[in-house]
Amino acid sequence: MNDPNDRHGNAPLSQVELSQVDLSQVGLLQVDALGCERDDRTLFAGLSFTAGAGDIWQVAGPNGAGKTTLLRILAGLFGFYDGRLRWQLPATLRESMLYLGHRAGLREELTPLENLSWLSALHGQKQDAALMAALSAVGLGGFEDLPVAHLSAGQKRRVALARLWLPGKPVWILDEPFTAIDADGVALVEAQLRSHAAAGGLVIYTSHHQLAADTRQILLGQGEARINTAHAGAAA
Amino acid sequence: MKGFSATLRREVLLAMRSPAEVINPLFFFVVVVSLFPLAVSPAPELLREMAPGVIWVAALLAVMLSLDGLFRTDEETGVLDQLLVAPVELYFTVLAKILAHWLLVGLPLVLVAPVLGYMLQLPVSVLGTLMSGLLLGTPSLMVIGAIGASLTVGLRRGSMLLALLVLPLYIPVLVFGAGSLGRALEALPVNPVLAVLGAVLALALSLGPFAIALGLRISTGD
Amino acid sequence: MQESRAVHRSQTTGSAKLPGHFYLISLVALLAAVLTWFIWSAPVRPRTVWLGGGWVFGVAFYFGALRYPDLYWRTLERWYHELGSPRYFYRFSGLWLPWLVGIAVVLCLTGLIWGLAFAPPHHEQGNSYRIIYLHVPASSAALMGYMAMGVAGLVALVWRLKMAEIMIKAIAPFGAVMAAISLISGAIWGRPTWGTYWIWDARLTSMLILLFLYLGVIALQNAIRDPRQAGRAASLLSVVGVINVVIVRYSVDWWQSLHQGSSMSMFGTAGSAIHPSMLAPLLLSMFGIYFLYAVTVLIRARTEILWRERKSNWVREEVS
Amino acid sequence: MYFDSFAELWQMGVHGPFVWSAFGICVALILLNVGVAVYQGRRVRRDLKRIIRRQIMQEKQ
Repeated sequence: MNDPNDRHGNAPLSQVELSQVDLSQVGLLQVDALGCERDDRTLFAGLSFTAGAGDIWQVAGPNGAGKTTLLRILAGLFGFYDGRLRWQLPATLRESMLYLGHRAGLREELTPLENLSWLSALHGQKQDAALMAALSAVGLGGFEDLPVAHLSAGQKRRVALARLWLPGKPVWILDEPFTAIDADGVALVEAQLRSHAAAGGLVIYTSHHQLAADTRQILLGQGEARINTAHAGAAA
Repeated sequence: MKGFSATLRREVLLAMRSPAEVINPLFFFVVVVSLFPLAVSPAPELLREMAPGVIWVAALLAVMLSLDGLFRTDEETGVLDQLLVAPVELYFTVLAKILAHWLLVGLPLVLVAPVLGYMLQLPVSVLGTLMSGLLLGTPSLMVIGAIGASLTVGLRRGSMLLALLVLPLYIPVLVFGAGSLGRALEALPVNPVLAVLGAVLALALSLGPFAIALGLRISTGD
Repeated sequence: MQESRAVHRSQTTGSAKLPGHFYLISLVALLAAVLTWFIWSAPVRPRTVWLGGGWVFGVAFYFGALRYPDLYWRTLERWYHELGSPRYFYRFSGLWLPWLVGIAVVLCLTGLIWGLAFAPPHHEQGNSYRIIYLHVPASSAALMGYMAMGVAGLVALVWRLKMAEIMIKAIAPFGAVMAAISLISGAIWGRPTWGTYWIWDARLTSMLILLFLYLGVIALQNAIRDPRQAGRAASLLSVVGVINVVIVRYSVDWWQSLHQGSSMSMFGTAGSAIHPSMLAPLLLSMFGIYFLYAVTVLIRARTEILWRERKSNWVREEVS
Repeated sequence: MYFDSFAELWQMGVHGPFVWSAFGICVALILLNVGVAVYQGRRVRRDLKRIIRRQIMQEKQ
């Protein structure tokens, strides 16, 4: 009925290849005085920031501070907020975005390959070879035809994260990508986030784990939102 | 139409991995229908008179109970969020899910119904009407029930609420479905009634997925 | 955000404001005119009442819109912006409420006392027909209430108007009570007429289903914790329900004809004329019940507005 | 009045019990509903007053 992309003020620049647009000149995401209340409690208010290509943003804060809600608002999944939100992307938000929720988004009865191939069919990225490569990149080569129910929590998270190795999505919105995975996995994912940002993508993630010094931070808590870009650009 | 066939294939695959969800509604249908002769009377005349209502109410309940899980597991595992952020029309993915569910749950009900009708002493001449009525009616029941399922997907103990919301909406399908069989028993023409069932189905299939998609978005907080 | 925009718009169009009770008085005058016309005319059929009333309203509105397009447009805009904003709705409904209560009480008392004590008995049913002075207004109010919920639901879904969601929440309880009253009075009327309190008559059955639909909306609203989400879910259910109500009425009528149930209606044999001396009190009590409905809807909507907007400054000032 | 006396109005031939019980139950239901709506409104106002007073106290501290 009403396309959520319109409501979020998403104005496609034009239908051109991502690589042809100098995204570093454009604020991919502009957030203006964003506020959200839930269950009679102000989660955050007056949040304003501009995120551009090549940025990595970490949303941090104590449990219940509204990190997941913020990501759901940004992804167009949660509509009860005040303020303004504007995506400027070469295509629609849903075409450009990879969203990984804090629940993995996998059906236990299906194998990793079946889960991922359905998701990539929805997103129009349909190559089984690429899926196999992605699975082996997260260290799950050989697990692709075992039902997800048989995998450990960390392995399940890795299956979901394998989508980071599929091309074509400039914007990544990741809810707690580092939970349940081991130190090797953290390092692996961290490297992938960095290389995505270096290639001109935008990463917004929630975690208690801060990537090294160059991350921009949104700190939520006690109904407030603070922006911390003190370390940003240190690596640039 | 993007995503339609992939979703359809995946739903069938899911059902094959957990066959209980497909078999249980069918089992429920058979058990409920066979309770009635035990509860009321085995007298053939009485059974024949009751049969249209009994079969249709049992089919309706079987469909409704099977719908509670249509979106619930997806919601709990986060698959629903993935469906909502995917760059495909939710209308078609929802339609694919319902079509798959009907093929796996609704169609077996239609196929087994003549046997139950025969056991309830229906004459063989009306079994065709029974089947075509159910063939037109059960997809409507699926779509209407899925609207309720989409609105109750995030709620604890939503299955009772689902019944309260959906059963009043089922009344037209029930009236025309059981009515068509009743008319067939009296050797009256049934095609007009089946045409009305078909009209309800057309309405449900064309507008229903919009309502379901909107319901899913509302339930996830948009 | 929406609040401040509405304030701004109303200020720019405010120059042509008519006093708030102007609309109310003209509405009442129009109703009175319709009523008088029907009382003075020859015996009429119930259907003629509706068609005639609709024509009067339609023609008045059409010529009014031709003659004063500016006034009509501004009025519409005003309604959208001011009644769409909870704060203004609260203020205006507060001004209207005493008038509405007065009109409702006067119309209800006149209609019911007239119907009970002064109208002649029915030639077939005797005095038991006097129950229609409650039953018919309640039935039509229940049906109209559900239709209004459907319209409000559509508005809430398409334009995300907060007031429309609040209206659905306010309409549902009284609508359910109206459906229940229709059922109870119908059942009691049935005892002397059919010899039993309950019969699966087409009208009673449709009303029972309507009651279920109302209860479903109320149950859904109560089950969802977040009021905004509950409002949107109830909006969707009302819209689906309205489409369904139409099919339900059709299907129940057909079902009735299939089983050849009682064709006796409260107006006597279906389609027969109703004498003006019986019709006048009926119309009075019908409009009385409508106004009573409006009163309870406004009271409930005002309560809901206060609760939903409890963080805003104007509610703080209003309450303390 | 159509009836000759209040006793006749009360009895309405044989239909008195039906008509009057229907009116009694239904009018009671309507009044109950209106009463509940008014009561809820008063309670919300009272609660809000308390909440706001508490907030003002907190702001002063």
